[in-house]
Order: sequence, then C-alpha cells, then structure tokens
Amino acid sequence: MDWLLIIVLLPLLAAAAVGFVPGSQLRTIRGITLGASGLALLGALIAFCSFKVGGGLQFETKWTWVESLGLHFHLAADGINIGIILMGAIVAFAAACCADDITHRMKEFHILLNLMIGGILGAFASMDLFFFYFFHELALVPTFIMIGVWGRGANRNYATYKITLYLSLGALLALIGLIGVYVQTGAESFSIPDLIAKVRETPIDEAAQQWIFPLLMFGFGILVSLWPFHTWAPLGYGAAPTATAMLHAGVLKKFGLYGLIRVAIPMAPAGAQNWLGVLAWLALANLLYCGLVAVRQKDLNQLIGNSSVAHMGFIFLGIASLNVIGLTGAVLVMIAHGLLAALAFGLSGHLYRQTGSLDMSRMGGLLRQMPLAGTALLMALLAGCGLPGFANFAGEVTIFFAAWLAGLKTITVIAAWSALVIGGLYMMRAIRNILHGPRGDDWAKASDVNPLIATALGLLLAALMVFGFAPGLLTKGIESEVTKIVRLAKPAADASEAQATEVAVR
Amino acid sequence: MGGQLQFIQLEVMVVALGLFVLLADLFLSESTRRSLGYIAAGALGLVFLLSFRGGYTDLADGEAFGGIYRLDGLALFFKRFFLLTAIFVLVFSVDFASRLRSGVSEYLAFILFALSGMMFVSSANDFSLLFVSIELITVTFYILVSFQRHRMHSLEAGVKYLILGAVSSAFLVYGIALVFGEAGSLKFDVIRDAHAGLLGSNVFLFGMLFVFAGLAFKIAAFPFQVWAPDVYQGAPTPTTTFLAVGSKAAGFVLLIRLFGSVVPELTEQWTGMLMVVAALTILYGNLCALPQRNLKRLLAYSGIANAGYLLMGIVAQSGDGTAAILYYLAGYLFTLVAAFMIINLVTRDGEDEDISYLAGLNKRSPFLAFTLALAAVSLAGIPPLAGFFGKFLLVKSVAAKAFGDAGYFALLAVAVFGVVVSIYYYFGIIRAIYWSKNAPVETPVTIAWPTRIVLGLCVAAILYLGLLPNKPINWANAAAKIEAVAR
Amino acid sequence: MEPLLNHYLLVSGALFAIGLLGVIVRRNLLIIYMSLELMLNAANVALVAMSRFNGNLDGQVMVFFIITVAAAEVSVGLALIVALYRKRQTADVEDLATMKL
Amino acid sequence: MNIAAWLILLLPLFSAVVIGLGAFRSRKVSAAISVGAVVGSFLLTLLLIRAGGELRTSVTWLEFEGLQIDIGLQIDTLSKLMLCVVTGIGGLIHIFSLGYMKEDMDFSRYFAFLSLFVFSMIGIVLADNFVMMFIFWELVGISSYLLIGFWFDKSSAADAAKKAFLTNRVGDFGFLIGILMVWAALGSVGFADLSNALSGETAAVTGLAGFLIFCGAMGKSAQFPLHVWLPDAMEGPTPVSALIHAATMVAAGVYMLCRVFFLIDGTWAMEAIAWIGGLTSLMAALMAVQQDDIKRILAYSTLSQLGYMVMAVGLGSPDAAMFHLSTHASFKALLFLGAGSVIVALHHEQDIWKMGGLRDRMPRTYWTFFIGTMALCGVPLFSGFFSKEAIIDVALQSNLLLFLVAVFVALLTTFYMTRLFIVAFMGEPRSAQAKRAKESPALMTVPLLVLAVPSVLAGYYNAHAPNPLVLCASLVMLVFGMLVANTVYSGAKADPLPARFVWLAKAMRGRFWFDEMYQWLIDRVQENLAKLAEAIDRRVIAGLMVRGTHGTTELAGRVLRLTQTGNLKAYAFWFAIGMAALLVFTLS
Repeated sequence: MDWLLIIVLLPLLAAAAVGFVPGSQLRTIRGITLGASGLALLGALIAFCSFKVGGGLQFETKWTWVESLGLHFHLAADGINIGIILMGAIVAFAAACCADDITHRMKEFHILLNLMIGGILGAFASMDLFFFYFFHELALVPTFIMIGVWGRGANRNYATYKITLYLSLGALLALIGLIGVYVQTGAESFSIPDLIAKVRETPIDEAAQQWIFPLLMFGFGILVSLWPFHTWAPLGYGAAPTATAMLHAGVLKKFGLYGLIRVAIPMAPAGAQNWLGVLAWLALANLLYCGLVAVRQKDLNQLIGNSSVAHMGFIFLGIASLNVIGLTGAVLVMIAHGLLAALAFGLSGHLYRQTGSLDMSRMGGLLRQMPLAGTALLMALLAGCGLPGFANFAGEVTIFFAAWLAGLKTITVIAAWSALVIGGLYMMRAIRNILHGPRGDDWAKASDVNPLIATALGLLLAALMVFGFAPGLLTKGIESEVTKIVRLAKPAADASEAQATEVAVR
Repeated sequence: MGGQLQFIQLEVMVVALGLFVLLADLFLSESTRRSLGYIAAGALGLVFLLSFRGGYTDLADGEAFGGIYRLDGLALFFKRFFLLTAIFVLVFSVDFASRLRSGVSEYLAFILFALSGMMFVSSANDFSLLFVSIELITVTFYILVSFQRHRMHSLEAGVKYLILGAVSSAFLVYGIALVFGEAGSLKFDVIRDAHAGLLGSNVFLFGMLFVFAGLAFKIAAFPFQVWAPDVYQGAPTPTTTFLAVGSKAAGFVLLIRLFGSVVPELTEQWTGMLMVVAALTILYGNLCALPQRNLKRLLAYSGIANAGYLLMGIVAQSGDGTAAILYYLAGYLFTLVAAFMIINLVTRDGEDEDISYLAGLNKRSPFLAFTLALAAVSLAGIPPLAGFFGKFLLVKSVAAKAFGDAGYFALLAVAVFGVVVSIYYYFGIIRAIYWSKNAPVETPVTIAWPTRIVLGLCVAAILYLGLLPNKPINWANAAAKIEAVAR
Repeated sequence: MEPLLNHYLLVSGALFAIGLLGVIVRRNLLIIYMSLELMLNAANVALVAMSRFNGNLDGQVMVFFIITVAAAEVSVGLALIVALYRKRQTADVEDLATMKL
Repeated sequence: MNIAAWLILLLPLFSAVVIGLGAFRSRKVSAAISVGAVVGSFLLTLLLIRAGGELRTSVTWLEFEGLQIDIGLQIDTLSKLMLCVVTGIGGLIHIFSLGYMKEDMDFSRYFAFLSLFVFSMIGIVLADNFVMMFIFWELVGISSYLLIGFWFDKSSAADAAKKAFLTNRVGDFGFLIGILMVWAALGSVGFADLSNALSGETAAVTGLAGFLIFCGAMGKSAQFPLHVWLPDAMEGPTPVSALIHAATMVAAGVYMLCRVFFLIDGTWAMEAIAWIGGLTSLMAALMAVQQDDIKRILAYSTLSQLGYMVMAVGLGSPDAAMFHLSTHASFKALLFLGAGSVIVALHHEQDIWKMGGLRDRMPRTYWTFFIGTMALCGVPLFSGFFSKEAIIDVALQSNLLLFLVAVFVALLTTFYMTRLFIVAFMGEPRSAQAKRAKESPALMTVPLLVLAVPSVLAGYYNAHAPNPLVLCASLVMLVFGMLVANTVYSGAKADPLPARFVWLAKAMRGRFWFDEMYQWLIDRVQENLAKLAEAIDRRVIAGLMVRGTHGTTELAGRVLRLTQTGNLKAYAFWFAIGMAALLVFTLS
C-alpha cells in the first residue's frame, strides 16, 4: 500500500473539502479536520508497524513531474523518516484536537491548518529535493498567515514579519544550497537516492562543497533557530495560535535538521568536516545561552520557546558529532522534542484561553486547580529537563556519548551542565511558579481540559513514554540508515572508529 | 513576395484589426462602442489561436525580407506572449474606459499598434527592423501613457516617458550607428560572424553598450530605471500593465536575441558588468519598494526588481537561462495582469492607489482578495506558484553557470536578500487585504464577467505554472533553442 | 585634406554630447525636445559617414528610417507638450514633479 | 528466578502506573496495591536470598556499535542486602504511612509516588551498568522531588523540593561526565565488562573520573558541599523522610560507591572521598547540636552518619560502609517514624521545646525511640555499635586524623541525640499539644515495634570483635556525651547553649551559612549570567542585529528613494551618469 501517499493526500484533500463547506457549519469543519488527521495518524501507525528495519525505501510512490529537470514526486520512507512521519501524524492529530480555540474565521483557519499538516507530512516523506523543499514551503506559508490573522498579543505583527522573513531567508539559503547540490553532482535528478548513488561514485568537487555545506548549514540552521538566528522562535511561538505553534515547533521546525542529516552531510562530507566544528560551538551556544535566557523568562510561552531553542542544541550537537550514535540520537531527540513541544504548546494554549495571560508570576497552584492539565504540564516540564522514561532522555544521553566519542569534550561538559543544571533550573522554576504554591488570584475560575484536548495530550504523553521506555523501536531503523550516511561522510570511519575503540580498551 | 508576407500574417492581422477598430468607431453608437474592446479581444484571441495553425508554425526557423525578419521558436513564443498580454489589456481597457473620458476606440487601436510593434520586435533579426519596431512601441506608448489628458499625473508621466524614451532611443540609434560602422552591416547574421574579431574595438564596444543602454531602459534596469515609477504611477492602469509586461518583454526578447545569440562572446566578456547591473537592479527595486504605499508605484519598483531577476537569466548565458527567462516572464504576465486589474477595481472610486484601499477587500470580494493575495505570493516567489518556479529556474541557471565562484555567489546572495525584502512588502499587501482595520470603502466590488474570466485564467495559469511545470518547461526549452545559445 | 571617418565621428559625437547636455541643463520642454532631435541627427551623421566608408547603403537606409521615426515622435511629442501647456500654462520641466519618491 | 528478579523491580512500577491511571479514585484500593507491591517485592527478595547465588539478566535498551545500554539486573550479595533494606524497611514505612497519611486528601497520589520511588530505588540497586544506574538515579531524584513537594500548596515544601532536585542535578552532572570518561577509557558501561577490562594489567581509571562519579553520590547522599538540600527536604511527610531521607535514597550514593568500588580503588579520588565524608560527618554533627526541629535534628544526624559511610568507602572499606548503611537504615527509619508518631500526636508540632513528658503519654513510641537512640549513639550490643566500631576501626587503621574526627563525631552524636531524647520525651510537657498527646494507633506503632527488632539485632550478622582502642575511645565518648547532655538539658525549659557560646551556637544554628553562601553565589553568578544572556538576546541579537538589519534595510530604501526626485532633468542626468559609469566599468 502507498501509505505515505494516503497520509500526505488526506490532509490536502481535507483542506479542499473544508473549502466547500459553508463557513457557518463549524462542527462539520472541525469534523473533517479531525477525521483527516485521525485517519492520517492511523495510516502512519500502520506504516510504522509494518515497516521493515533495514529494508531500504518502503511505501514508495514515484511519479515523474518535470522530466527535463529530473524532478519526481517521490514519497518513500526509510528508517530515518518513518519515525518522524509517525511523530508528525501524532502531533497533527493533537493539533487538530487543540484547534477548537479558533472560532473567528474558522473555515479559513482549518483550510490553512490542513494545508500545513499536508505540507509537513509531505516534506518528511519526500525523497526528491524539490518536493522536500516545496512541501516545507507549503506548510510554512499557512504558518505565517495563521500567526498574522489568528495570532495573539501586542507583538503579533512584528512577530509575523520576523518569523516570515527569517524563515524565508533560511529556506532560500537552503534552496541555493540544494540547487548547488543538484548542479554539482551532475546527476540530472533531484531524487535523493539518485544523488546519493551519484556522489558515492564521484563526490562533489571539494571547493564547491565548501560553499554548499555552509549554505545548507546556515539555511537549515535558521529554520531550526540555530544560535544566533534564534530570536524569531520564542517571539513567533508566543504569538502563534495553539495549533500552529504545536505543528511548527513540533514538526515543521525539524525540517532543517532532517535536511542536514539527509542532504547536507552525505552530499558535502568534505564541507561538513570543516564546518561541523563551528556547528558544535553554535550548538553549545543554543544550549547554554538560550538556557540562560530561558531562566529569565516570566511568560510561559517565552519559556517554552526559549527552552525549545535550547533543545535544538542537542540535535545540532548530535549532528556535529558525525558518528552513528550522534546522528541516531539527533533523530531520536527530533522525534522526542516534536512530541514534547506539541505537548507544551498545547498546554500553554489551554492555559492562555483561561485568563488570556501566561504571566507565570501570576499563576500558582494550578496542579490543584486543573489536575489533568497540571499533571500533563508537570510531565512535560519534567520531560523537558531530561527525565528518564521520556524519549528525550534517551536521545540526549545518546548524544552526550556521541559528542564525547567525537572528541568534543569541552563542549560536552558545558552542554551537560546546561542540560542538567540550567535546564533543571528553569523547568523547576516554572513548575514552582505555575503548578505549585498557593493558587494565583486570576485563576479561580480556570477550568480543566476538555476530553478532546485531554485525549490529544494523553496521546502525546503516551508516545513520549513509549519511545522513552523502548527507544529501540526507533533507533534500530534510524541506525541502519544513519550508518550509511556516516559511511558516506567518513569513508575511513569504520577503520578509525574501530581503532579508537581498540585504543580505548587498551 | 507573397511567400514572404505569410511570415508576417499575424502582424498584418493585428494592424488590420487596429484599423478596423478605428473605423468601427465611426459607425458605432456610444453604448455599443464599449464592447468594441471585447470584440477586439475576441479577434485577438482568434489570432492567438491562428498562431498554432500548422500552416503558420511550419514556417518556423525561416527568414524573410532578406533575413531581417526571423521566425524561430523564440519569436513564436513571444508573439503568443504579446498576443495574450494584449488580449488581457484590451479586456482591462473596457473596465477602464469610463476613466479615459474620450477616445476609447483610439486607445484600443493604439494598444493594437503597439502590439504589432512588439510582434515585429520578437522577430527582429536586423538593427533596422529592431529600431523601427521598437520605436513603433515607444511612440504609441507615449500616447497610451498620456491618454488621460484631464489628469495631470497622466500628462506628466507622458512627458517624462517621452523625453527619457527619446533619450534612450537616441542612445540606441547612436549605438546602432557605431556598431554598423565597425561591423559593416545591420544584419544580425553578419554581426554574429564578425563580432568575435571586434571585441578589441572600442567603437564596437561603445556601440553595443549604447544599444544595451537603450534596451536596459526598456526593461527598467539599473541605472536606467528612474522613469519607471513615475510613468507606471501616472499612466492609465491598462497602459501600465501593458508597459510593465509587454514593453519589458520586448526589451528581453531583444536582449536574449542580441546578447544570447548574436554577440555571445561579448556577453561572456561583459558577464561582470551584467552581474553588477542585475544585482543593483534587484537591490534598488526591492529597497525602494519597502516604504512604498502607492500600489502602482510599488509594483513599478517591484517590476524593476523583477527585471534584475530576469537579467540573471542573461548572465547565465545558457539555454537554461533563456528558458528560465521565458518561464518567469510567462508567470509574470499572469500575476501582473491580475494584480493591476484588481488594483484598478479596488481603487476605482479613489483618489489614488494607496494601499489602504485594500483594507476589507476580503469582505468586499473574497475572489479578488484571494487572487491578489495569490499574485502577491507568486511575486514573492513562494511555492507552489509560478513566481517560485521561475525564480527557481533562474537561480538554477546561474548556479549551473559557475557554482563556487564568489562573484556568482554575491549575485545569488543579493537575489536571496532581495527576495526576503520583497516578501516583506508583498506580505504587507496580504496583510492589508486580510487583517487591517478601518476599511475606507465597504461596498462590494462589481466585476464584469470578461474581467472575471481573465482573472480566473490568471489564477489558473499561476497555479498551473507552479504546480505542473512539466509541459511549460518543455515549451520554454524549445523556444530557447536559438542559435549560439547552446554553449 | 581628405576628411577621414574620424572627423565625421567627432562631429557626430559632439552633436550627441551637446544634445545630451541640452536635455540635462535646459528647462524649457521645447528646447529639450530640440536637443533630442540633435542627438538623433548626430546618429544620422554617423550613419551616413559610416555608410560612405563601409561602402554599402544600409546606413543611409537606416537614416531614412530614423528621420521618419523622428517625425512621428515629434508630432506626438509636440501634441503632448501642447496639451500640457494648456493644462498648466507652462512648459518648464521643473514644474513637472507631482509624482516622486 | 529471573522472573522473580524482574518482578521485584516491576511490581512497584505496576503499582505506580495502576494507581496513577486509576486517577486516585479509591483510597483503599490504591493503598492496598501499593503496600502489596512493596511487600511482594520484599517476599521475592527473601526468596532470592534463600535461593542464594548470583543472578544476571538483561534486556537491551539501546544498542550501537561500541555502546550497548542494557536494562539489566545484577543480583549479588551487595544488591541483596540493599534490596532487603529497601523493600523491608520500605514495606514497613508503607504500612506506617497508612496511618500517618490517613487524613490527607491526596492519599492515593501519595502511594503512587511512594511506589514510583520504590521502583526507582530498586532500579538503582539492581542496575548492572552505569547508564541504567543513571536512569534510575534520575528517577529517584524525581520521585524524591515529588514526595518532598507532596504538599505543594505550601510554598516552603515546593521550594524545598525544587532545591533538592537542583542540588542533586549538580551532582548528576558530575556523575554523567564521569560515566562518559569511564566509557571512553574502557569502552563499556556495564559493571561486569568494566571489571573484566580492569582485571588485566591496566590500572584503575583516572582519579578525575572516579571523583566525578563520586559527585553523583555527593548529591544523592548529601555530602558536603551538596548537603544543603537534605534538611530542607524534611518539608515532606515524615514517612517520606524516613524512607527516602534516612534509609534508602540518601544511602544510594554510598551503595553506588560500593558498587563501583573496583573502579575508584587506588586513585586519588579515594582520599578526596574520605575527607569529604569526614568533613560532612563533623559539620553535620555540629549543626545538629543546635537544631530545635525534631526532624531536622534527625536529618543532620543522617548527614553525619552518611559522612561516616562515605568516609569508610574512601578509606577503602566498602564492607564497613555497607554494614553501617544497613544498620543505620533500620534505626534511622525507626527514629524518623518515631518522630512521625510524635508529630502526629502533637498535631504537626515539630519543635522539641514544645514537647516534653511524652514518656508517659506515648509509651510505645517512647520505648522504640529509645532503642533507636541507643543504636544511633552506638551503645554496645545495639546494632549501631558494631557498624560504627567497624568504621572507626577502619579510620584508625589508615588515617589518624580522620580517626579523631570520627571519634569526635561519635561524641557529638551522643550529645545531640541525648539532648533530643531528654528534651522531647522526659520532663514536663511544655505545650498544650504535648499535654494532650495520645499514643498513635497500631497501624503506626506496629511498624515501630517491628523496626526496633533489627535496630537491636542487625549488627550481629556481621559482628566482629572490636578493636580495644576503638572500643575504649568510643565508650568514653559515649559516656561523656550522655553525661554532658544530661547535665545541660535535664529539666531545661529552653536551650542554655546560645547564651553561653554565642557565636558557636549561632554558627551551628545558622548551619554555617551554607545556604546563604549558595544563594549569594546563585544570585551573583547564575542570575547575572542569565541577565547578561537575556540582555544580549534582547539588545544585541534581537535589537542591534535583527532590528538593526531591518532598520538599515528600510533606511537604505528610504535613502535610495530620494533619487526619485520627480524632476525630469535629474532623471536625464542620472541616465547620463549611469551611462558614463557603465562605460567606465566595461571599457576600463
């Protein structure tokens, strides 16, 4: 079965379907969105369960789109993206559940929401560079509009402009890099498998790699809020409607990281050798600096936003390690963080609806006031500071091992400090201010989550814990693919790493 | 001679149509005169269809009138392009007729005459034909621009275009004279063979640079762009559309033919200059558009920027680059027609074209709001629309030319910067449509059905060029296969 | 002394430069227009001379085209200037700056 | 047997999950599940001990080339002993809690957390590799956080929980780096593999790695300088203090050191560990002398005893440490539960100066508390005597200075425990609550009685004939301490010490101002760094760089636009200039 095609098409068809429903039929509109994302989730689950580890590309759909340029509509899953697609589908469903806070111009919102979901799933399912980029933009544009029209707060306009310009800049830089890959390989195809096959025979000219890699690194990096291009993220998420923030922070943002792993490293390994050192330091800046900034935040969304930026540091660090452990850990954290960010923004969205403010100094005792939401938030914040049992921990600890193995020792030490202590500090402060202590005065009438949102949050939590208890479900597939990438990037890796282990044992 | 005339059958039909319109004006009553534009548009549609007729396309790659007229893929592409533009502009003119006050039929006729000039330009294979047809366009445009004689803006724009256009013509002519002096002929075929040996001759270079300046004026490239904002703003909106699309495309067909096919060695030598011009054009257009609130002026600046992007295709000096220009222009045609038409409809009762008139448009007419937003998004180069794919092809062609060269990277960097800046102001348009308050006008917009059809066609084309580019790219590639470009 | 091509070119170049200068410095539209004619005629001089020295007539044919086109241009241009004068009672370009920035 | 081992681990988890998902509905069911789970684990532990022998079983959690992380169980003498302590004492404390928490509205939540804690603690005990130990290490940290902050509506409890967690995190940071270093050096994280790797000619890992690993223990076992959280942790319910902060969690650090003793043995880390242990025991004992809160006195006493154990490990005798750990677990749990019984009877009054005369009103509590005190002071034939002797003996063998410290701490221990005992239980009641106090119900006193048994007898399983010198020294200290305390406090209405030793008493009461110092450090360094980062973020990156770029761009647009003067002559002029520029550009 072409599960991926179904998964990607369902939300897009739902967008079209919503377009034909009169705007007054709110229930029908929500039903369509929920149904489509629910079915997509079901499809993703089936695909995930029937996925064969090490079986190469699966669930392929490949249609030629532009013959003369070698563009194909090519969807396929391997060990790396199957997990991300599942995560995306879960978050999409959860976002659809949490989208009921939008009542004004609801029809348009749901069209955009469905487009965004379709774009997100398509971006991660695409094996063709052009569609990879195309679907990302398809998801990005609704994001801008949703923040602009349905956003919140006084900073909305500025936030909309900032996020639009930043992300466009990042996407364009990456696009130039991708075009560079296409032009330089001479494969006359945008298909990633074709390109990889080609560079395996004849790598891209090293001088060109020195251009391609930084273009991709900074282009994709901007999309993922790499320091110092990160300030759009807390601002944008603070202004975004709940569902948008969940989808963007959770899934869409991972696109850049996915691109780094999927394209930048295998295509420009020589460039990577030169630039990954820089990336490692920038990753550290993400972790340490944004962690420190997060400590100072008074607004819950700003805190989640900054901590989410800080968490990106782990993933960058894993990528910068450029070994099997690190890349696997990076993908694992991508998935874990996706679920977590969606959870956190879903909850903050619920809180925002109660009083229209997320000022933490005015909260307090919400664990008593709203036990379900409070417990979920407690778990989310704990997962955010790396508690075992949640998937984040598995990924983060793996990345520490990888970074140490890669010889990034100073960075690992500071990163561990940032993660364990500073991360703990701001999360604990948040728990203390929001959930613990006497109840804030404004919150007397706040109500707990409704069953629909509770389902969404429960689903996210469950996924986090399933992957936390059994990360092997994901890592086996990831590892088998990542190994190929590492081998491509470091042809001598097998020998040298074995040697390293040998030395270590001696 | 009769055999040669069939090469120019389309042009003859267009001129005849123009004369017919002028004559018909005498016999028609005031009320039916309004629909004359639709009749002319319908007739042009027929001509457009005739251009696909086997008997005509069989003439492809042929030459006539001693080789001064060439009918190849490129010419054919542009003839159809201009025909389509003119059809849209004619329909548009009917919408605009009430604001012209007098001489509607003449206005239509002049559009047709300008169109014939453009169609000749696309086949020009000799400097004399080039000059005459380009002047045919320019002179008619002097009239078209200043057609609203009761409006000071229109007259002022006309005078500015007149003087500066004449200056550029003078440069063009002087350049032609110098080139003729060195190459000994006005024929492109002769110059093509001779130019490699003339690269050291300053007179030749001088001449070609003057010719380039004349054409750069047409496309509003830096440093010959200053006229565009004033003229675009002052001219009647259909004229502006025709100027922005048709006249610019006429400049590009000549640039492609001259610099792509006739003097490729010179283009190679001038790559640096072309890159600088392209980069500065992009920068100037986009930066000046930033604080702009008059929509027509905004689109004028954006038009300057787009000329810069299109010049990247010339810089690429390859079939791919040419194809990219064609693709981009095709997308540009539909986007700009839609944008200008809607701006006209929205500001119909207003003093000027201030962006604040867009407020509440999505309530006044969701269709117009959506179409204009789509046009803005396409101009901003965001997938999956025509503008994105065109920019994608342009960037790809430049990257393919020399990836890894710092100069080319600088050009690409400027292009990226320009696109980001442009997203800012295009986004401003979308913002004004969808979420700005205090709408000055709140009555629904009435749209005539032919206008509706044209807008619908534009939307369809913008989406088609963005979503299903397979066939259009093949057409563009086929049209781009002209002599000497296949380097 | 037999006149050489360069002499003709010098004359035409000077004419062109004078014309351009006129366009830039003069304020009256009519005079600017005359300067433009000067620039076109500079090209004519060059073409005729080139034609003579190249030994073919293409250039002279071109001159006819130019003269014709210039006539058309003048008729349109003068009409325009007249219309403007009627509206504003002035032919000074300095007054033509309602659209800017 | 494998199944039994897994069940020991998983029963409490099952309980926690079931109670958690049951969403705290039925109090009775929740309590029954929780108690059943821990008792079940205890019985299974006994089964394993009866079966004897060692057992190893594991499943893979994460696997890479060069890094395999298992969830594996290692059952040997060490872990069996610790399992006994955790599940046995844990079980009694569960039962005690039934009575203690009876009135609480969050009864079920309490038992869910308790089960979660037991699960995590068993995980640490059974872990057969570093990463698994780290995982459960963190889980113990979080369950302790949840339990300390159980009454989270109270700001002090919430703050204490936060403090405990963060202080532990600092230790965990060292632990993690230590694990990474060991892994990098030896290529594995499994204890068995590491031990094999070390068995050859290779020496131990570096002292730094050893010390970093010890940092983890420093946090969990509240060793100087990370000891500050433990006294505050007394904000939690008293059974929690007994379970976590006396018997099990704080002992985890010592247990871990014993588990990885083979790694650190012979490095300079050993010395550091010994000194830190000694210093902690001394400092904590001094602080205990001037506390008035019954639970705090016990908390400092715990610190001090933990210092003993850590010192023993540092001096190369994990056996003595484990010995003291097991005896200490029972009598300290007993003391805490006794204190809990008193606190409940006095309606949550914890100040010993508001007690007094409880001997007659709460006889069972009194007698069991007496046994606990005796054991802690190291009165001969009580369990504490043997284990403490063992440690002092080790100190005597290897480090005279630490021996003196240990002996002095023994004196202080006797002193403050006698003070506590006399002030709280003897004399006349000094408050209305104390007068009305009644003996606690059987649900609470039975665990006390049960715990009293090992408090007396636990020492015999490992009893050795004491070294005469050590015996003399400690007996002298014991008698001296009791006498002094008796003279000072017998019949006293308020503490006379502050009047006599003003500064010393102040320092002791002020806990040597560690909290203030840390607070200062946090304010000065951490907060200022954060402020700096935020300022940079706001001013430099979001301000100067982002808004600056935006502003410059916009300004450039506005300036460039000025060329568009609207003046035709200027346009012609630009045209000419442009032409000239192009000429210069192309022809030069």
